[in-house]
Amino acid sequence: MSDAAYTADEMMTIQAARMIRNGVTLFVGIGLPSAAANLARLTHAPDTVLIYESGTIGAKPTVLPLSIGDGELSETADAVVSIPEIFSYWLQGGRIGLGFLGAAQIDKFANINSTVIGDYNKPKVRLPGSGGAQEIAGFCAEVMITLRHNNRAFVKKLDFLTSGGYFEGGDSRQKLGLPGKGPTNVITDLGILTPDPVTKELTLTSLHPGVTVEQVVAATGWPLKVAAKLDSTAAPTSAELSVLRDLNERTARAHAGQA
Amino acid sequence: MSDAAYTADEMMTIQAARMIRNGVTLFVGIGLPSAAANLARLTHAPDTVLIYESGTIGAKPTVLPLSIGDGELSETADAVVSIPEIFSYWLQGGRIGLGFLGAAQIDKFANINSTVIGDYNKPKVRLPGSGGAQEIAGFCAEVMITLRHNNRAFVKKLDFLTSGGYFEGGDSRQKLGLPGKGPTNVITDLGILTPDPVTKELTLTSLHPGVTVEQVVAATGWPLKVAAKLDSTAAPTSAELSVLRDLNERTARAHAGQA
Amino acid sequence: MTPDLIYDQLIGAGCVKKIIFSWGGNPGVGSLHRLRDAVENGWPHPIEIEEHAHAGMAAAYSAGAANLPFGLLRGYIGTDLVKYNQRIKFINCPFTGVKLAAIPAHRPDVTIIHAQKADRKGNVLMWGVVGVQKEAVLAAKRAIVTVEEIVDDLNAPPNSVVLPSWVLSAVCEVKGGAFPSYAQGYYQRDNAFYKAWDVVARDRETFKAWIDRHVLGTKDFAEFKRSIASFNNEGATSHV
Amino acid sequence: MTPDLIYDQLIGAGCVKKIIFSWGGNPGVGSLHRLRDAVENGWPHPIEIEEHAHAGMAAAYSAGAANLPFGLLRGYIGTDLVKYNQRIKFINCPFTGVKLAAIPAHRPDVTIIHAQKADRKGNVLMWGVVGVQKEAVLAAKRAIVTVEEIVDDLNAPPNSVVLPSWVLSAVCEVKGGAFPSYAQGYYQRDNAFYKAWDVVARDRETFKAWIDRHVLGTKDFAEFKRSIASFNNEGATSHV
Repeated sequence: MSDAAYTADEMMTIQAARMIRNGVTLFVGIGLPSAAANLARLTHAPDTVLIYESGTIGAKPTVLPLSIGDGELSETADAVVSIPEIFSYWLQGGRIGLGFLGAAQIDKFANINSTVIGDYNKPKVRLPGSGGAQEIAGFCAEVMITLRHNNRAFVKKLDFLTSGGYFEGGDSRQKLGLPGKGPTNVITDLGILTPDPVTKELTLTSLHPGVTVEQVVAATGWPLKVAAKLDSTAAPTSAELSVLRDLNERTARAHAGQA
Repeated sequence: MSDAAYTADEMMTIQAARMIRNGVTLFVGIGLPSAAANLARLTHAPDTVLIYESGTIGAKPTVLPLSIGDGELSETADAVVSIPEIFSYWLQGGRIGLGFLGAAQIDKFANINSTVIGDYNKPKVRLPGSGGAQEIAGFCAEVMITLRHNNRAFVKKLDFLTSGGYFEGGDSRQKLGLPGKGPTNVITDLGILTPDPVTKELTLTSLHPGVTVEQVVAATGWPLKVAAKLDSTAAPTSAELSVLRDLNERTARAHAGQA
Repeated sequence: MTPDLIYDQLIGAGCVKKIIFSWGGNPGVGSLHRLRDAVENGWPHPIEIEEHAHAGMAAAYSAGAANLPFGLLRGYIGTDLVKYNQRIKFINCPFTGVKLAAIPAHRPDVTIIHAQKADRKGNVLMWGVVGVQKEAVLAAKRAIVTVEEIVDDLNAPPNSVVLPSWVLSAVCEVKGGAFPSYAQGYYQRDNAFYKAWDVVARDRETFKAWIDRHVLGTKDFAEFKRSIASFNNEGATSHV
Repeated sequence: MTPDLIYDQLIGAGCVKKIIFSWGGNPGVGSLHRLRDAVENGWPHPIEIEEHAHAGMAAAYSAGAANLPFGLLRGYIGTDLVKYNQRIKFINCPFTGVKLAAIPAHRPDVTIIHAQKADRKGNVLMWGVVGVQKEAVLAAKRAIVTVEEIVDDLNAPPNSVVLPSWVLSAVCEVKGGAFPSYAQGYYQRDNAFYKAWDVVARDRETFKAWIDRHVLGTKDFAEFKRSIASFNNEGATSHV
């Protein structure tokens, strides 16, 4: 435990990292998921197998990649395979333990939107789109989602369902035949949400230090369910903060190295 | 031209080799096809690309492989790919100019049997089966078949249709949707048969030296069509014979090297 | 799959009628602003989009390479993409009844890729993150490969990714041709340029000035690279 | 796909109930006589056969590795195999109507392959003719890999065929384990043994004597190899 000052993003990244079990095979996107995955690898989970959708299996980057195509990933990987292979034999093949996604919008059944804000054919904001997210959400044994908690992101109705969580809730995911369990944790800068075992509705189960239930409810675009017994997320330790900041600094130096 | 003594098998192999155009991509089976293909490569067709179904592309063996898995093939190849890839991206992909097959039985529409003699469920002789032959026959732009000419091989009705030539003749091959042109030459130890342009029935178009039409007709299990204008196959030259015999001797020495 | 900055440049320059893609961002940075401007505002003109997920694109390229009419995958089930992309259909497994997605094969008229080495015969060797490049080449009617260097002998390790010359239409030596991306074993990804591009592309006028000066205003790739080098030295934000 | 001599030995020894294959011969030599005897005469007992073409087997392994219920290919059309193998069906492309073959995915209970190297963590490297081994491993419920040697560092070239330890159930060092086939970089295929096998396997009694002496009569692989070495020295035809 530490009383060091830290940002809400650091809290979110560190908590996401903590939830990665050592040895898990982890399909990871760029950005916060990649930072959390590498933080886990550099702290309590050294045997975590990082898989990037560019086809790098067992990547051990010393700095965070800016893109999934960074040379850093293939040079440190146990194996590098083609894109058709990583999606068919590895992801669809059911070999990945944990998928790690960000999102622009999320609904109460942990379905996510990373495609458009507004109407698909006349969007207010055109986002990058699915990439590998649909299949990560569908085929990893388990999925973890991280995003900043606010009303624009936590919405009553998605503008577009890019990647399925629990769809209409209950057993609707299984009925569609998706093999993975679905999202088991949503980690935000305010707390942790987990799906109700039966209804699959996201429920606030842990608050980050200094955050109130009211704050989280206000930042959520639907009437948020709150667990009867609410946990308190442990504050980042100074060890965690120091490893994360070192990683981010190394990364910033490396990415500024050119142009 | 040469008056050197030669065997009927040598004539067949040498004639098959002659019909390989320089630069063609050639999907080749073990045995006589492999001998002819390599003879061609060592004589008039040095740029022929030899592809074996084990996944070796551009193999340049110095001795004939005993099996398609021989190390000789992969060590001399331009590229070695997996079995699923060689069959999907390369053969089915329509990239192979010429396929080269042997057979146990052939019918008048150049359909071949390499599966069983007798009934499939209670065979008199169980042969090895299709291997890659079905797809070679289906997808190469053109197919060449070599086998010894006799009544047991050239039959009225196949015991089993392993690989399609012209099926029922006429346009029946195109109707089935097979992209390749089908067998364009059948080279035996007696002569050369080519399909009629319209009916697709195999027609004797060339006689090897010293062979009579009567001999070929007698060795064929159906009433054989004979071309009005019959060619005479040129006898093996001493150069051809010498390259082929060197290759066979090198191969025999290499294969006896162990055990 | 992932339109990189080159697509943003082509779109902004008005050269694109339609894009087929599965992830349209500036990797690690954010938006492709020219793509967004075209889709959101129809500038410089509206473009048609055919959108997939990565797995669907990969399956469609593989199908193209394999001369299959469609690619088969689990995926797309329950998502909104199927409402907007009519080229995603579903079929049932004839053995199990399981519902699977089918995507028509990609068969590009031309595929252009960049690789590391070619030999003098035109056989090409690539390594590292090879992506879907082999499939894109084999699926195409014609394929052009630019390489970092042409060598006497590829010295290809066993089972490496080699494209024989006879599946290619042209091989050209273009040193630095992956810019601003990287060529493993030759140079790193120019991550700073990707970040700088965000500033250039965000604004129509800044973009136009950039493309006029560095692309339309240069006569070949060598001059483009010299022009870009001065751009980099001056700094992205201070200069177009 | 191609049952090698090991299958002939297993079949002759009565250990096989069913084989699934696409080419059942002694490569470059001729017949697998024990396979023939089982199929033609039911000796030592009848075996069930499920027969494919190579492309169908490859597609079925790939489908298994990819967790698809079936493999899709052009092929089998107009051939007699479809009359005897009920596991070959046809479907129509939902876009073009083209008729394509569908084969249920292979999902072996156990796959056993031989590769060249493993590191101490159990990551496996293979090279050369890799065949369908990767797919067979990834399609299987459990996979066992024997290797020529276990090393500190695989020193795998880029994009080589590596199976990470976490997809494998067991990795065992068995030098010479590919016998009578070869391990590229270690030893050649024992082509003479393949030829000698033709003589051994042609006759039931000769086969039984061989398997009694060299397989059932030896306690492990090392002893089997010593026993085989004496067999080779004495000559295949003079001795069982």
